[in-house]
Amino acid sequence: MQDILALAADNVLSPMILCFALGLFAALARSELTVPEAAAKALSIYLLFAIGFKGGVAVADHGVDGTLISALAAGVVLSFALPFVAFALLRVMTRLSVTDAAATSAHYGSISIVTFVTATSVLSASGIAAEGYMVAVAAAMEAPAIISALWLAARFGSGSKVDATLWREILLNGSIVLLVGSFLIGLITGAEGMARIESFIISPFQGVLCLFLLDMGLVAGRGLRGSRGVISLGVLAFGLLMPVMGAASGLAMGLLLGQSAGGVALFMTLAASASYIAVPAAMRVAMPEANPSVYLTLSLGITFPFNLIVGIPAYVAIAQAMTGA
Amino acid sequence: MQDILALAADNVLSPMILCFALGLFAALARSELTVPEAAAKALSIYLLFAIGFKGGVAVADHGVDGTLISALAAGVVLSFALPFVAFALLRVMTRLSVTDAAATSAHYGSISIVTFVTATSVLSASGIAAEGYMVAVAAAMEAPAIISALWLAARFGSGSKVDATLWREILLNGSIVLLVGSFLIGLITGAEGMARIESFIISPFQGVLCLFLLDMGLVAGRGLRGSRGVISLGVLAFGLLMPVMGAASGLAMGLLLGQSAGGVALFMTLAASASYIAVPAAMRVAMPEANPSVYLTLSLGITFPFNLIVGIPAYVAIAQAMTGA
Amino acid sequence: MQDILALAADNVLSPMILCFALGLFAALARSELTVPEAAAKALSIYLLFAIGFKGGVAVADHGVDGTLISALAAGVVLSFALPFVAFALLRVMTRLSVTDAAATSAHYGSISIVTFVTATSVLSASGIAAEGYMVAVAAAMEAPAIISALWLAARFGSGSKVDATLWREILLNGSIVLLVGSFLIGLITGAEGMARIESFIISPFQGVLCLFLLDMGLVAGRGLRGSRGVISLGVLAFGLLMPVMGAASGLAMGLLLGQSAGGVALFMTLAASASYIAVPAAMRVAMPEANPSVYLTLSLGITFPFNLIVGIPAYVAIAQAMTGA
Amino acid sequence: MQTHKAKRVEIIIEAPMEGRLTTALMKAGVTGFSILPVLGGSGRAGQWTREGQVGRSGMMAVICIIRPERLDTLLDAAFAVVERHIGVVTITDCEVLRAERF
Amino acid sequence: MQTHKAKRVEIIIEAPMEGRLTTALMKAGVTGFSILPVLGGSGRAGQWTREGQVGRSGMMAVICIIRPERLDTLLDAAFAVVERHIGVVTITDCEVLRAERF
Amino acid sequence: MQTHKAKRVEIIIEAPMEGRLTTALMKAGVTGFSILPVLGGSGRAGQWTREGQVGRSGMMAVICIIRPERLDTLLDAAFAVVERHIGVVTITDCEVLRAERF
Ligand SMILES: Nc1ncnc2c1ncn2[C@@H]1O[C@H](COP(=O)(O)O)[C@@H](O)[C@H]1O
Ligand SMILES: Nc1ncnc2c1ncn2[C@@H]1O[C@H](COP(=O)(O)O)[C@@H](O)[C@H]1O
Ligand SMILES: Nc1ncnc2c1ncn2[C@@H]1O[C@H](COP(=O)(O)O)[C@@H](O)[C@H]1O
Ligand code: NA
Ligand code: NA
Ligand code: NA
Repeated sequence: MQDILALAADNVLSPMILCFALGLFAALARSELTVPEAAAKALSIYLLFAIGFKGGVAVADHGVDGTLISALAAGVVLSFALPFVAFALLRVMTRLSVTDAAATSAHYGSISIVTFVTATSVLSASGIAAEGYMVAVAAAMEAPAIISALWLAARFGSGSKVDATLWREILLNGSIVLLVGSFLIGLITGAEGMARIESFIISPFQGVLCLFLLDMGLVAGRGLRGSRGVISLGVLAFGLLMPVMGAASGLAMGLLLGQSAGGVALFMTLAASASYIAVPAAMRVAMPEANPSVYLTLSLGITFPFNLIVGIPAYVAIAQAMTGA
Repeated sequence: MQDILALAADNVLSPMILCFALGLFAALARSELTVPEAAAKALSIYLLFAIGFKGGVAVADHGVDGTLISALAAGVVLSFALPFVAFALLRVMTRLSVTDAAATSAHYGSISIVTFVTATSVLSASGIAAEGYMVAVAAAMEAPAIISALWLAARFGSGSKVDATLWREILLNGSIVLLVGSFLIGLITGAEGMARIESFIISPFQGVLCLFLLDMGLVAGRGLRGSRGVISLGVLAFGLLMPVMGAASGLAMGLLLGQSAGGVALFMTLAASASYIAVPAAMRVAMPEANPSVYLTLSLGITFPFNLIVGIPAYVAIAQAMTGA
Repeated sequence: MQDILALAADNVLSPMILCFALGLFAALARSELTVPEAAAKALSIYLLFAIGFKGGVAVADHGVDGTLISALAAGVVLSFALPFVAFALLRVMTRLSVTDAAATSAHYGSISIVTFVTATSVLSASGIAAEGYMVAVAAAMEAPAIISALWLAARFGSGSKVDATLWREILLNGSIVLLVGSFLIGLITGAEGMARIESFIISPFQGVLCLFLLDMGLVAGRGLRGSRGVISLGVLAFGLLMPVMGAASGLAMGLLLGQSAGGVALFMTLAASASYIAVPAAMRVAMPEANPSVYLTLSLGITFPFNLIVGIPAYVAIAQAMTGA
Repeated sequence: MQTHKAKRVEIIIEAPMEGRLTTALMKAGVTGFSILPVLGGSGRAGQWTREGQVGRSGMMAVICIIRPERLDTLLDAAFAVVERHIGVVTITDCEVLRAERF
Repeated sequence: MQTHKAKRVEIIIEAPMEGRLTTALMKAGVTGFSILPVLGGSGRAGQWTREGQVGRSGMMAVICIIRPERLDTLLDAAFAVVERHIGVVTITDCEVLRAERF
Repeated sequence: MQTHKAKRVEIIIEAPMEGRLTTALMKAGVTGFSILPVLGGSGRAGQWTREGQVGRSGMMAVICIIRPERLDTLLDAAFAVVERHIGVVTITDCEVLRAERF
């Protein structure tokens, strides 16, 4: 426990988390500080490319061990299952409509890649290795939750239309394509490829993450400011409880698969995190009646900071304790 | 004197200054070369973050010596006082209206952070250390000049309205928040934080500054091309004389505070430089009748290049001579 | 021959080419992955600046040998001459109108700087040196082809108006100014300047090129998707034959000038490549009746990938064989 | 100068719906339109700016200049898409040069 | 398709004044508007482009679709803000779908 | 509030022609206009988006508010530029505040 607290304290005082806090503060204080949209998108392309490529190179180095396929399957199962947990909790804990609850549940089954990236950076700062293929698991967990949510919405009342176009948009969304693509490029080019672009994707990584989290803080803060009235106590409690439930499921899965401490921590992080890019866009198309303020405030304004500040260090410490590393 | 000239020659032939010159040339020759707005803003966020963070780490390393508070106070006093000097000179040397003169004077009391960044890069290239807290002084000097200018405008005739919103906008403008925020992050995370993001904020710094100054050259050049007719001989003379007056006050302050050669040089640079981001935006709101061509051409088209090419090397040399370093 | 294939295989499996392929795939699969316009432009500014600066420093280091002037002249001659070859081929091989054929021919006389940059990166990965002044040759080859094309259009029927403004736009287009400007800055500041910004322009270079080629793949793929019906078999064949003709002329010129293996390879690359930025913009103004789909699809959708994947490794191997290096 | 009567339709719609709207327009034979970015706004669902958007989706403005007699086809196609979605559709009378282009 | 008469007000204003304008509009009960970027322009104060702007402030276009009877409230609120500032206010007649939204 | 009749001219034109159009407008004495970005569109030459453009040139929208009596001068100047080029010119009746500015 003491270790967990020490690690957490360490994490909270890292430049990354402080940058996030600075962004939050600036937005809440209504400073006009902004990171241009194009710059933020460029930073996220860099982070996705770097993390995917590194994962691919790691798999090329160490070889694919037997857990790759089972980990992918486990991720898909989690992504399908978690929306049901989330939906049930939301119906019990809050007064959200079926539509809002279903739309929100899709977010929690899916994942936040920035949370994942931050976790990998905490792991690497602590010198803890993790399975390189976890980026592929991350990609695999983006979409299945949407199916569960649509089923929930249809089952409990509110209609929703999903056409082939939407499926293509979801499955080929930018971050999945970039993550999987750069993973494959890393896998193919291996150590040699890494040697050529190492000084681009390794050394500046943590610094880029700082600026990106600064922007995330700004966006989360602006979202929070605009959402007064939307967030009841029950909703807030859900936003803190659900990642814990997700992390517990991720822990179980990771241990079941016999992963390393790092892999288990990343599984917990993925399950605990909530989408705020791919799923919201899909929900605007498929369930336009659901209120975006609800699910965006929850996933970005509550769960994201929670995972960043409290969650990740705890998940890492727990994963270490449970795997005996 | 010879040393000053040698240093100046060295500075003028640095990649940074030549990039600025390239931008000026391209703009004056009406090339369509442009740095996209979002990219330029991203570069400036990088520079502000890096310079603030470095300053904070330096203070964390060396401890806060007694001059921090007095330096902040000195900066605020300078920022308040310089507009009066500028206003008087403008009324004597030029035919600008009271409004235009007052608005312009605010720019010269405030500071240009890019000029400051360039000075720190010249210092570090020459191996001269400076007080890390000077970035905090820079932030403190941004706003007070606006108060003096508004008082001058009110006192000598032209009305102006300043509401609470404007004060918040000025005090929480993007560059102040980012500079002070990253300074604090550097202060808190210290050498450990630096170790994590060093290869992002130290190594590429001078290269990024090159591209940023290229863009500044383009913007300054386009401004100059659009301002024919605005700039009389008197106005031009003011744009060259005022930074010298500022530098002299900065020199006095720095020596009075007993700062190092680097600190004195930075104080001179701050006092000599003129704002072209925060203050113009404030003036458009508070004194819309003032002609932006006048103050932008002066601060960006005349004083900025003057400081970059002639000023900074001179200030560094003089500071070294006067502190006996 | 075996060597050529080995090198080609090596090149095809480099992170750069795979990134290009990823972009192509994403666009053809209609993924919404995009690199923001401002980010792509910023990357290209970085690449142009870095390549120009490096060229200038190389010339400053090794001194200007006698071939500089003759190489520039040779480049200009090639740029003037190749449109005639292209025009003749197009009239024979395709049913394009005079206007379309003339407009297209201008693209093939001019050059693609990204193809050039990729070739320099392949050379440096293989440890093959090249004349630093080749960036100046690249700049010199951008414009002359336009004159030939306008003459062809006028001679064979379709009118076109070229005013002084257009000439200024062509000769001072962003990439020429940046390339020549940074070349001069490198030449002036030499090794000392390089030392200051090396970690910005050398280490991350290949990684930046990866992301830039990802975007090029996206743009090329989107262009190809939009151009169904435009590209007949004859047009396609031209897009593959013309770079070979260009490379052959480049080879002859390079050998005639007695250049190093690297220099010859770059000459081949320049002659083989086709413009897709400066010339299309000029053609929209001067020959608005020409169909942009034709020349853009050819230069960007066919010739660019061909050079990237097949051409460059072949040109390098041939240049090595022919210079006996 | 010779001008011709036309209608200017401006549809402000969420970015994720843009592709669906333009596809529907093309299907209805409306092949002329331009898309402009929207940086922010306010409506019944509250105020927003692109800077405060996750994924910076936001909204787009689609502008169609169309012959008066084709207006109804366009509105039907557009309405089918925006029906369940937020968004604003306005129609203005205008004149155009070079009517043969529409 | 059923349409309803409305007014389209377009206000081109300096970026630093945008927040003040939208606040004034909201205060006057005008809760529907969209903001579009302006890249450059020309007026009595000369020509400008965003690329040649320091801090790239420039101007913005605020578009409000409003019921005709509410036009005067809007114009009064807007005028109070733009009065001393540069900027252009234009009003066009238009039709809207789904009038219940305005 | 006192308003005055005016014309709103909207010219959608290729980016490389923008400078020529504004120069022609200035020469014809039209000194007031604003330029807005266009992200994509569709016309007789097919569909395009800025993201799929090489060099990301694309198109621009130039908006001029002008007194009715000066409309023909403007249209003549604009037409001379767009004549051989793709692009759309629309004219709408509007009202303006502060007519002395036009
Ligand atoms: N009356 C209006 N005038 C202009 N734009 C509007 C108006 N109403 C809504 N919008 C735009 O449409 C978006 C969604 O509106 P709403 O569905 O009312 O929340 C707003 O954020 C605005 O960008
Ligand atoms: N007649 C006009 N039509 C369209 N936009 C205009 C007009 N006049 C001014 N503007 C815009 O408003 C800005 C300021 O105008 P001004 O106050 O006349 O300098 C210009 O730079 C244009 O962007
Ligand atoms: N009817 C229209 N309404 C709005 N924009 C149009 C229209 N027709 C053409 N455009 C714009 O003008 C561009 C060129 O049109 P075109 O010359 O017909 O290919 C298109 O890509 C659109 O951006
Ligand atoms: Na999850
Ligand atoms: Na100053
Ligand atoms: Na060529």
